[in-house]
Amino acid sequence: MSSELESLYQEIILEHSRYPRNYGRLPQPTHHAEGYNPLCGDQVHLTLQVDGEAIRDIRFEGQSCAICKASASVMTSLVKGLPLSEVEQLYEAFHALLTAEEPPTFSHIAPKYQDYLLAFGAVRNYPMRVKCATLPWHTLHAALHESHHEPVSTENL
Amino acid sequence: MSSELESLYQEIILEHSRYPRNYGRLPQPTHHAEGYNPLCGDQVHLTLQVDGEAIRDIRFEGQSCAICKASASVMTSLVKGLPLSEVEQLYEAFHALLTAEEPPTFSHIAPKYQDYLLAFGAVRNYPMRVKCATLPWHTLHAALHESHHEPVSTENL
Amino acid sequence: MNPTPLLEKARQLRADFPILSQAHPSGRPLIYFDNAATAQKPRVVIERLSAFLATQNANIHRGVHWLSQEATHLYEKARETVQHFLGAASPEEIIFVRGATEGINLIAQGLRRAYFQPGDEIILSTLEHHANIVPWQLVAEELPLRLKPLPLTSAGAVDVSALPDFLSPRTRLIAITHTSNGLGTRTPIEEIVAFAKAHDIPVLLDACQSIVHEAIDVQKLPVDFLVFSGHKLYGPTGVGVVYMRHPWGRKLPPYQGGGDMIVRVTWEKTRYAPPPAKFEAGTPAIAEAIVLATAIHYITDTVGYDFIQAYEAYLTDLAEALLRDVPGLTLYGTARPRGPIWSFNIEGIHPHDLGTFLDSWGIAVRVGHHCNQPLMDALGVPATARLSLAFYNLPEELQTLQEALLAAVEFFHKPLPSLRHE
Amino acid sequence: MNPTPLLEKARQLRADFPILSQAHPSGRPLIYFDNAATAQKPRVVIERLSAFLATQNANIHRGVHWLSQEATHLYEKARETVQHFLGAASPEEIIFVRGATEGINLIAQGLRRAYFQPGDEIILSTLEHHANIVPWQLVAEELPLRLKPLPLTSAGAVDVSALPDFLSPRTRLIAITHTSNGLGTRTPIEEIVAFAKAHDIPVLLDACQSIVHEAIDVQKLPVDFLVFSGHKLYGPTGVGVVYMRHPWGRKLPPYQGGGDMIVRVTWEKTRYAPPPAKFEAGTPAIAEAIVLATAIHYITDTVGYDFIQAYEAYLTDLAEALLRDVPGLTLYGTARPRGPIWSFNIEGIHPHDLGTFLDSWGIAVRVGHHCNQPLMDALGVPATARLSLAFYNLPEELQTLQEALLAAVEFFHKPLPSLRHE
Ligand SMILES: Cc1ncc(COP(=O)(O)O)c(C=O)c1O
Ligand SMILES: Cc1ncc(COP(=O)(O)O)c(C=O)c1O
Repeated sequence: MSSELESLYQEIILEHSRYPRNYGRLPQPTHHAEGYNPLCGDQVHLTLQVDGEAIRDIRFEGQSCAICKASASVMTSLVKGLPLSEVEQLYEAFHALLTAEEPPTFSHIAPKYQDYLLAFGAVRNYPMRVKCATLPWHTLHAALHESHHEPVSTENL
Repeated sequence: MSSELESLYQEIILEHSRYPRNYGRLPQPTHHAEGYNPLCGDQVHLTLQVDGEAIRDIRFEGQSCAICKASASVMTSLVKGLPLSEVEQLYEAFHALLTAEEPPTFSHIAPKYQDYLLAFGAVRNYPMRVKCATLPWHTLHAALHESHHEPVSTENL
Repeated sequence: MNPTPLLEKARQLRADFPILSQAHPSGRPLIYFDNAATAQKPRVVIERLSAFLATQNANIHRGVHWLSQEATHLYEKARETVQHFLGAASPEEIIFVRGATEGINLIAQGLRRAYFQPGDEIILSTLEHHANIVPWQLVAEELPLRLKPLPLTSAGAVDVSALPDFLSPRTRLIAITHTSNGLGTRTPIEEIVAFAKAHDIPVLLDACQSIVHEAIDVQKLPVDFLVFSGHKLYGPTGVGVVYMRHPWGRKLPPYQGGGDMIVRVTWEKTRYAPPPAKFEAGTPAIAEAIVLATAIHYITDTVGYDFIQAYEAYLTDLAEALLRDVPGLTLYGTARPRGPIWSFNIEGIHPHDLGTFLDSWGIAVRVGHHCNQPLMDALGVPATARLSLAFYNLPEELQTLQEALLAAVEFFHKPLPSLRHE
Repeated sequence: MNPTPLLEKARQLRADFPILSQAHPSGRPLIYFDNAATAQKPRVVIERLSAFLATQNANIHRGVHWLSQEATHLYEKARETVQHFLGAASPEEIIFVRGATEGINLIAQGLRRAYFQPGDEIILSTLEHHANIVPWQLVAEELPLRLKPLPLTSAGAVDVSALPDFLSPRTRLIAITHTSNGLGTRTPIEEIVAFAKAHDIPVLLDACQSIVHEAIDVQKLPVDFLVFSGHKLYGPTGVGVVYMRHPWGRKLPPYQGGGDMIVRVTWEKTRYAPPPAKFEAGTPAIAEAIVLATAIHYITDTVGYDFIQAYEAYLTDLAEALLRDVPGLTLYGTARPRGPIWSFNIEGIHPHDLGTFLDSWGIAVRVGHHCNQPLMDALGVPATARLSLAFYNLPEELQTLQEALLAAVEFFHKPLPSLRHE
């Protein structure tokens, strides 16, 4: 087994993809969005309960690869209960982790989140898989910030 | 001066292109056709007086290169007064001279015509010029055999 | 069948493909099983392309100078090579395009302007590539038209028995794939063409995936239109072919406007050239068309369709046996006859993850929907992994694939230390 | 100006072009003066193409395997190279097509479906290439549209003073050539763009013949659409570029349907991808696009537009002086600024004969209408001979051209022994 592959599919990722948290749909969401990666067929559907300035509850559903599913599972776990401003910070940190020229240091992110985010660090070495990991986050961003009818596609991003 | 070029532009050809015979238009033609080579802009307009089974009179007009003009001049000179069956024979002989795998022997063509036809023999070594020499002949063929409104184009041939 | 002579020839031919002797970044040998996406190029093709550019390059059709005459001659000879390759009646029936996709769009737009009436119907099939769906949808949006996809048998072949039910007085075209790029199953095209002829309906054949595995003769298989892509036939990218049976080329209007497709342009009125020039506006992919002819000669003369058929039949049996031995593996579409292309999934492993896993073994397979979303919908899966072979693939590569698949099962199903479930 | 350093650099660069060191079949050195038809390829371009095919070839966008990732990366990097070359705001504005002809057709069909109304007007010019006439005529046939060609000045430049008269409330596009492929004259495009902006009319620029001689920055010259062909810019055939300023790419519908230009295909409804994917259906000219980037780097980094401008200005003065010395020679279109392209005729010699004559001297010029029939009609000639230079042409080649032209005058005007006039 290549050790590169072990670092891509870390146990956190395999575990979350096998036993996804927050899987399903909220019955009466205040926000929702659908994300789609036309290249591989990954699909994520998010439903949220946003109350005042924080995400009270969140669920995801959809067919997707292990990276995408684990990312959605970890993301929903992290943002549930979080103020929107912190959600935005995590979104940016995650995006930078996978795509920035220099990976970020995460010094401003609470340590309890860091391990979860960093588990996805090796994805940056697999350019065709970056979109798998970022799709849930883009979809979350769209659910919170856009009032559109078309699903988010990673092609738009 | 390259001797190849001398054999392409034989004196018969230069002379006929400089002093074309049968240049102009018949006032009341029984047949006419227009030929056009879109690649170089050569244009030939033929007017004929066909009476019974022979070409009584023929004129050509048009802007064209030396090869095409000489070919039209020689052709009109040769076919004027000729029975249609012999015209057909000359048409085929000329075509074969320029395009057949093996150039024809012309044994069945009256000797008085042979020099004129053979003057165009070197054109076969200039593939892009073959259409210049054959355009008047194709146009003649079209005038006699087709009842169409579109001009002949060497692209159709 | 004794495979030894076949194997020897395959090994020899493989040496013609420089890319195949390269190592994968993992250090393992490269195993290229993505042939249905694009084929690798033999040395003769690569060298012919260089030679043309280094010694013969010129624009065509409009020059009396030496290089231009040579290039024109080579380009038109390439057209004749394709003509003879397909058994077409004349070079006029051969149009060079970018690829099958452009080819179908060219035909679709021509039919839109000169043939279809609003409300007309086209019969297609469930296994069409997007290239044989979306161009018709674009036309349908303007006219409208109705698209009727034939269903599949449970083994993944086009179900021709449905054809009479699909026929209506408005049926004006059957546009269908010869061999499925997703499943590898081969459409019973002979029956379809006979049916179409009996009802005077023209047929468009998408031969992208068939012509790389079998010879096609448009006299024996009298379709009206046929398309294929050069890059899948061991030739360059940027070139493909439309076969357009006479007199369709006379009836259809031009596709693109520009140089070379005209007889006379004035601001008031423009007269178009006859086919094939009519359909080849502007400077075509000159070098690519010329080198496509080299690729065709390589396939017909050096490789030979007899060899391709025999050797690929051997690989096909082997591949299916090896795949069937992998626990949890589902093969989609097992009908025969077929080309050496298979879609499959392994239980509990998303094809995307499988693709990355196999890549770490140096194995290139395609994963995704293969431009076959309606087929994926019909199969009820979002994506599959696809194995597609060429005559340069070797049995030991298939063995390695099986090993890797077994390793993938182990890797993705390995027991995990219990993490806290937050 | 001291031309010596320029000449030294030109001689060095010339060595990069293998085809130029070849002898013509006549035994004379090949003199290639048909650069406006297509440019020759430097060794780096030929070698990059071979290297891609021999070591990196794969289909793009849909693979997670190594080769496919690499090829995708290279293809998208080529798009970024073109983006920076043109100063475009984002790679989304860059669409790969077969060439300028397809580019204009793509834009014309998009505008037909989403922008033009029957009766709308397009302003063009008398010197347009057929590629910027016939696509509009095809659209005009369906809608209809009115095409209004601006006249030329007596020196052969587009007469911009006519612009206000040509404007009407129905004017919806100005589609115009930057540098004439027939005459070499450069359109005062800055004025035209300013006029168009003031009247809110989009501009399409045919940059085929300008971009090979001068740098273009779409921020400084804010056109809406721009097209050029790779093969004229020292790159491969089969690839060209459309620059489509944001948000036109969002507004226009797709051109061709097929793989890669979709987000989701179902039989009922298909959603298209955003630009540039929306306009690139099917497998593109992958190798060619990647190698076009190599050609662009060669031009901008190795040759340099400063050098091109300075050296070609020197050749321009020389060429005009030499041509003017040939008795009976008429130069059409002498306006400046210009590119190093000239149309001319010699009294009593048809250009077609002149072309054959020059070819026997090893000299390649183009003769004919140059896909400029409306321009030829305006000049009142059926055809011309055309000299077009590149930075690898040398002054001694121009001297030889003059010698050959003088010999042609002698040959075609030689006294003939009197033949019997039958
Ligand atoms: C000014 C101009 N526009 C358009 C074209 C068409 O280019 P292509 O034939 O490469 O599509 C050309 C080249 O012939 C040209 O010179
Ligand atoms: C069956 C089939 N049709 C059409 C196409 C489209 O070919 P291209 O992308 O070369 O235009 C493909 C290849 O992807 C194919 O497999």
